[in-house]
Amino acid sequence: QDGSGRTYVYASQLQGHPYLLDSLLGMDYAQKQFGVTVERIGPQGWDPVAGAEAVEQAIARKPAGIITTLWEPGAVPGIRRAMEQGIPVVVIEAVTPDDGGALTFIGLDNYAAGVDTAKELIERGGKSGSYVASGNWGASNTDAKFKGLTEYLEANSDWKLAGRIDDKATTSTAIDAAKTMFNTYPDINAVIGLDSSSGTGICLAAEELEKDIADLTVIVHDREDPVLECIQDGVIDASIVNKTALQAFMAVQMLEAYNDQKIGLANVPISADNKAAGVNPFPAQIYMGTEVIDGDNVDQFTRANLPKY
Amino acid sequence: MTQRLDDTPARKHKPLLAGNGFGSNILALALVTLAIFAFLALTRQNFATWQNLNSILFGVSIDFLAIVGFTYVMVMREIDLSVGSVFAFTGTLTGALLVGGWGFWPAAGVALLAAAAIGFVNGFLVVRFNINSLMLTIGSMLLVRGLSNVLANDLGGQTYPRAFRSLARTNLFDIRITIVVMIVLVLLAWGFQRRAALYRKMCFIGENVKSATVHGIQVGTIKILAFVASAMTAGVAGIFTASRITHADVRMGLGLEFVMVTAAIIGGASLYGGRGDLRGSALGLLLLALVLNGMIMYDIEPVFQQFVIGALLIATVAFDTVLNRRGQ
Amino acid sequence: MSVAGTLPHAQTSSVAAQPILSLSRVSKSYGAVQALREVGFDVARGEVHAILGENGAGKSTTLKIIHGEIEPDEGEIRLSGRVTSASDRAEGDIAMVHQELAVFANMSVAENIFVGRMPRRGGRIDFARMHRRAAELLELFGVQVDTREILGQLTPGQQQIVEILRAVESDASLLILDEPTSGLNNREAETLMALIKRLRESGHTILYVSHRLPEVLEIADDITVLRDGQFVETLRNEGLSEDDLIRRMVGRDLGPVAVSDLSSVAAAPVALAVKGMSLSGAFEDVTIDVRKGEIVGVFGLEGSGAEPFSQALFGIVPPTSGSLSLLGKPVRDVSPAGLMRRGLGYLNGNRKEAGLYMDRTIADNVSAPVLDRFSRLGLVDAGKVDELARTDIRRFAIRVPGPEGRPRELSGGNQQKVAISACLANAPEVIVLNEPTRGVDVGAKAELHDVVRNEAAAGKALLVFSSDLPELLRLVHRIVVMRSRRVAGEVGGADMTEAAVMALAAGNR
Amino acid sequence: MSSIRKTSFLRSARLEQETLTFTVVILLALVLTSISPAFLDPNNLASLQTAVAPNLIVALGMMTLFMIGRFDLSVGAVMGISGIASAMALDAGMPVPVAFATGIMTGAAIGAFNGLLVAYLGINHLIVTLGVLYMTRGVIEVVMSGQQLGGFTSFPEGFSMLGQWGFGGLSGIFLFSLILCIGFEGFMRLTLPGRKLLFLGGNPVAAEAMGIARRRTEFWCFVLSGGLAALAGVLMTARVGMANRYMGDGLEMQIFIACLIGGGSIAGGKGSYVGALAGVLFVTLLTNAFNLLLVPSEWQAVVIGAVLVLVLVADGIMVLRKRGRPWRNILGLWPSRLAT
Ligand SMILES: Nc1ncnc2c1ncn2[C@@H]1O[C@H](COP(=O)(O)OP(=O)(O)OP(=O)(O)O)[C@@H](O)[C@H]1O
Ligand SMILES: Nc1ncnc2c1ncn2[C@@H]1O[C@H](COP(=O)(O)OP(=O)(O)OP(=O)(O)O)[C@@H](O)[C@H]1O
Ligand SMILES: [Mg+2]
Ligand SMILES: [Mg+2]
Repeated sequence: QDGSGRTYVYASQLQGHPYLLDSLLGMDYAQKQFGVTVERIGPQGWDPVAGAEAVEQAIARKPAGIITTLWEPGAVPGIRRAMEQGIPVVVIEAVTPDDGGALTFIGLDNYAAGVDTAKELIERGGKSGSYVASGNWGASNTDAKFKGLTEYLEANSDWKLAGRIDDKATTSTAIDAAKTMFNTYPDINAVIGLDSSSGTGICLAAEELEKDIADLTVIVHDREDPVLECIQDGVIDASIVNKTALQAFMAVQMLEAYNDQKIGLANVPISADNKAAGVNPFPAQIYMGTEVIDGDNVDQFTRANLPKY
Repeated sequence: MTQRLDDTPARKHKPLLAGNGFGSNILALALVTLAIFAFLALTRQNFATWQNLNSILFGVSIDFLAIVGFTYVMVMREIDLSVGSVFAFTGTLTGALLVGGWGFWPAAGVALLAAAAIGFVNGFLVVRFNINSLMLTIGSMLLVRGLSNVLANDLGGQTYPRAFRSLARTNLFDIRITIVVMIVLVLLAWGFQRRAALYRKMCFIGENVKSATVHGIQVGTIKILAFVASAMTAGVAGIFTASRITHADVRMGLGLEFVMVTAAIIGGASLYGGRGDLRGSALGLLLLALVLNGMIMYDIEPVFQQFVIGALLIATVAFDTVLNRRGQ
Repeated sequence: MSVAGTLPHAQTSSVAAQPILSLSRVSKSYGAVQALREVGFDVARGEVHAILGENGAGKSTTLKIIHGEIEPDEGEIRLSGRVTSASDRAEGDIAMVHQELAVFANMSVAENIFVGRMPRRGGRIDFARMHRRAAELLELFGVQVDTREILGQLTPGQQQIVEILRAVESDASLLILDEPTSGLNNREAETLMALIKRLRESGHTILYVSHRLPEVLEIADDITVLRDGQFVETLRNEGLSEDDLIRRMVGRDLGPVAVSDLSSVAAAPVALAVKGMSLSGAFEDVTIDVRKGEIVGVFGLEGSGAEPFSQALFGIVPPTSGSLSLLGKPVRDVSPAGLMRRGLGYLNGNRKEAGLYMDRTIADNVSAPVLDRFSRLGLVDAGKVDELARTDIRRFAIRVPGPEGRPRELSGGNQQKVAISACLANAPEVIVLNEPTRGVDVGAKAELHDVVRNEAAAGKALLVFSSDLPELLRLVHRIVVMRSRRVAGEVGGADMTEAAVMALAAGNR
Repeated sequence: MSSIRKTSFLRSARLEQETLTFTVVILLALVLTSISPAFLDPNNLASLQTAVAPNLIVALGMMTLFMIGRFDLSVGAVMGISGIASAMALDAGMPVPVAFATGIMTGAAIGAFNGLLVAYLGINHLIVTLGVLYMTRGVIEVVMSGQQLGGFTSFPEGFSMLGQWGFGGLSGIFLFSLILCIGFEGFMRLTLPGRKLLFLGGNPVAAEAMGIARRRTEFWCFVLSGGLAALAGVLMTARVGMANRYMGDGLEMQIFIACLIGGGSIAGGKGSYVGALAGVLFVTLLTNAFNLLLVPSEWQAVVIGAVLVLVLVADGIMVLRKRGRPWRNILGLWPSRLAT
């Protein structure tokens, strides 16, 4: 607990989104471990403008560092401004091509996550069959995951895409879409859910249809509570999850390492003087890789069993 | 003259579904919906299955619950844009109370009372200070959405008790109860709009509120009741949806108000009041559901959906306006 | 007032002898109704020419035709000898003040006077000049308001003045004023007279319509009388009396016609008792009793408080104090619904604004007030509704195909009959009628008068508000006159004359 | 002449509500200054400017429509698609001015479509602009579905400058939006065409009788609204340096609310551009307060909603009073009861 007492700001939109709850959990853990404070500002829901404002106004608080997200580029000017003023910025979870010169991106390689999904599908559902993909189409992460998934399946299997359904990242929409999907493609062999609401939608749709999809291979993403329940019930075979808590923890850790002269990440001898040489001592990206939740380990992931800080 | 009067038929050429000049003529809409249905049924073998139709109806039946009060508010030349928020708030509140260990009925009861209170405030302010309801309910929409997000945040993604989920799945003669309710309500609405004094009063209010006043119709009371009804029906729908999605979702009911407007307008309601028909609103929702279902069945790029809905809305109203100049 | 020279000068033409305006054989019919039949008369340049006639005689129609707003069916209109089309005149050098207010409550007084013609310097409006000019014009009337005030804040009378000034400012050589004084109090009316005289001196020609005979006799050079849409004659205003004019307007001598004498009702119980009723800012301390079988008229010029009183009486804007009792029972809840349940009936003054549903069937219209009575368990008995509609159509001789007809397709007079049917549908014991024959032609008018008398004969108590004094004189037993928000007095029986009423209403003339 | 009661400037200029909002804004600013050192920090001020600028530009168009009794729900979507349009033009290698014009034209064209349907076909403006909102969003999705995350990126320097220039602590687009606002205010108050907007909104029938062309005016107001939304969209695209599908998402409601709080009314005949400024400032400062004071942002919507309701109730009461309704009739428990 004898930490630096530095203050960091987590400025981002979607502060209230369940998907990011373990991000927050990771931050709480980091606060405890490093004895730092992480202030959280930004809108509850999806609001790019307010998200961008949050980053820019975070700078005014003169924090030791800023952690943010880039689902869309609104915050890029803010990040650029912060870096210009020597406030280190770390992007987590999602990043745009131009990251405004942030020190690093810590999070998921969505393309790779898609590939992992494909591997999981092949391992659990065999090398061939037809499948449907549910996602929040148009959203970058869905698109990238889908790319990884399809390209890997193309190259390594005979899985055929029967169709796509749009869940608009809204549970009730996801349920209705998934029901239509089950009705439209009665004889598919697998369902893939790429968005955090997809899994809930697919599972609840099956429940509502009183359709036994145990023989279907259902691979989804993320760990909304309903999804975990569905894994416990054996409706969903597996969920591919990002190590969200870790990305948040590492964001704080990296910033501490950068600020704390005793650790001295800033001065790793890449050059005589990194600052002068304009060397960024951080790795460009830090990918979390994915974990697989299935019936065997699901209990370790349920919120109830997670520690609080 | 007397002679001529007596042999004029009581009602000349009354359209089949039109009721007696009240409600609106939903025949055209019914035919369009039927046509789309037939088209899908003929071209997609998986469309006309019991499973699929049941799913479509179930989805529609829940939104339908929310549009009941909304439609009759529109009949009176008012509008309630807070339905989406009230829908989310009531559902989330019920869930939160259940998570807090309450029994279902107390929880749902309290949530519905809260909804009724919101509706009452909307109606009361509109009537007493004659505030434009479009502007006012944008305010309450924001306010209530905020409250509902506060709740959702507290819950932090927790799932509601399993028992609660069975609510939406309750069956009556092995049909989802909401579907049964919808059918019953549509039949009731039919009678209500044909015969009920209350509905006629609503139409008169919508047609010319000053005339209604000098004819001794209790404009204020009826309007307030309608707003309360609008909030409560939205609330009921919200509770069913909450039971369906099993956990607090911040995006619940987002933009629902505009889906409602679209459906109601397609269903024959008018922003200029005096018209509006629950049967039509139901058909409107069904039409939208069929279109979406069809687009999935045809595996059409999902992102086209919004475009189609928008075009549908404008086309309908343009058609209606140009036909019987109900413009300014 | 030191405003000589502030008035614009019309360019006087060389041929002063030639009439500036001459109508010949002008006819106009609105569907069933012949509003004007072969009307023809001349208006001499630089004079004040009054047009007199009963309501519905065709005055406004004539003026609108001259102003070029509506095409006549036949006939020609010459300006300074030149035959003109409606569009010529609309473009031309004619300004008109309409009977109905057409003002912008959200704009300043000055802007209302200048609307489209604000003085400009460069691209911008020259506000200094506009307000200076507006102030001068208001000063003519001694209207004590800032020209920057929002018009909505002014009294109806002041608003009317602003509209008059709009026409004056337009500096047209032919000025048309359709009942400009209806909204004015005495002083304002006098000022208008003075202004009109000065306009005449400065070479303008004024066409003037008013129901106030004294002021017509005061300012008019020539007086044209219309009756039932026909030209009666044009008189030189020399040694004429009001009676001369009335006789020509009405075409017959008026006594209180067919009115049962007061003695019969004197004994009858009081059906409507209003005591010391006030609505702050609108009217004060009004006390009126109406007995069963009695027809009481309420007359007041615009701004007298008569109109708000009639509305307060029915709870449209509930009164702030006073007491009200119907059929001997005191009433506390002064709301339209509550009062109707206790047997009060109300006819609104403007049927288009309130009283009709233009796009609903006659059956719907007449049944609207009695839906509850016609329903069991909240369900309407369509048979009864249809029956009511048919009986009303017969009873009031409404010219309409059947119960399915809609007011929008009806003539004004028939619309009025529908509105009255709705008002009487509930068989009220006490009936408040506002302008019962507004915009109704002579034939329909007589029918409606009979309806009123029959109700009275049937022992109902009626309170009739009308701006149409001749009508009141013919219709009612006695007239309560309101002036400046209070009851100014009451006339009845023999001394119920236009002059007596006007004296009370306009304040000693 | 005897003395005439002077009308207060605020009343004759119809700036009562605007003044109130401005006062609240200033109070809010003072409070923030005193309790949060970060408020006056250049970064915060910069952020406020860039937050206000686009919303103000869009609000100018919305307020113009409010004045004539109309509104436009499609502004957010128009903002988005215009940014994308200019980005695509750049992508296709067109010079900056052409790309800029392309964006504006796109918006103006959509505005013209709205205007056509509302003014000339007489279709209700809520329906039209709502439908156009859906359709435009749909088009955006279709156009962008091929695109990488963040949509179009890497614009020529000249284009980015459009959104990024400025001097001292002042952001260029903020200054620009202010000047625009003042320009519009001047137009509305000082020129005849400007006043005609208010005549039209105040009494359409009489206005038409006085020879004011209702339909044409309405049409051009919608074109203006579309064009301004487009302008904001292009500038924001230039500032962020990327055109993406989320720009202007849900903006219409924020603008709508800002205009209402700033003294506009969808009834027409009322409102001013400084009012739009006041409204936008209020909403922006409120967001800022939540960020600076670390108040959980879910309460923000509650506050704004409550403020809006209060504003409307206050306005409603004022109107009733002006119509001469006695207090007990407005606020009384039983307005229709006769006191005995
Ligand atoms: N727009 C109209 N449509 C149908 N009939 C009309 C219309 N305007 C006037 N009339 C009819 O034409 C006749 C003359 O109307 P007009 O308004 O000229 O009378 P007026 O002399 O002005 O009456 P008042 O003294 O009440 O103003 C009336 O019978 C009226 O009902
Ligand atoms: N909008 C309309 N659609 C169809 N018919 C109409 C319409 N307006 C008037 N009419 C017909 O023309 C006839 C005359 O109507 P109009 O209103 O012009 O006369 P009016 O002067 O108002 O009659 P009144 O003297 O009774 O007020 C009516 O009997 C009606 O049948
Ligand atoms: Mg007239
Ligand atoms: Mg008429």
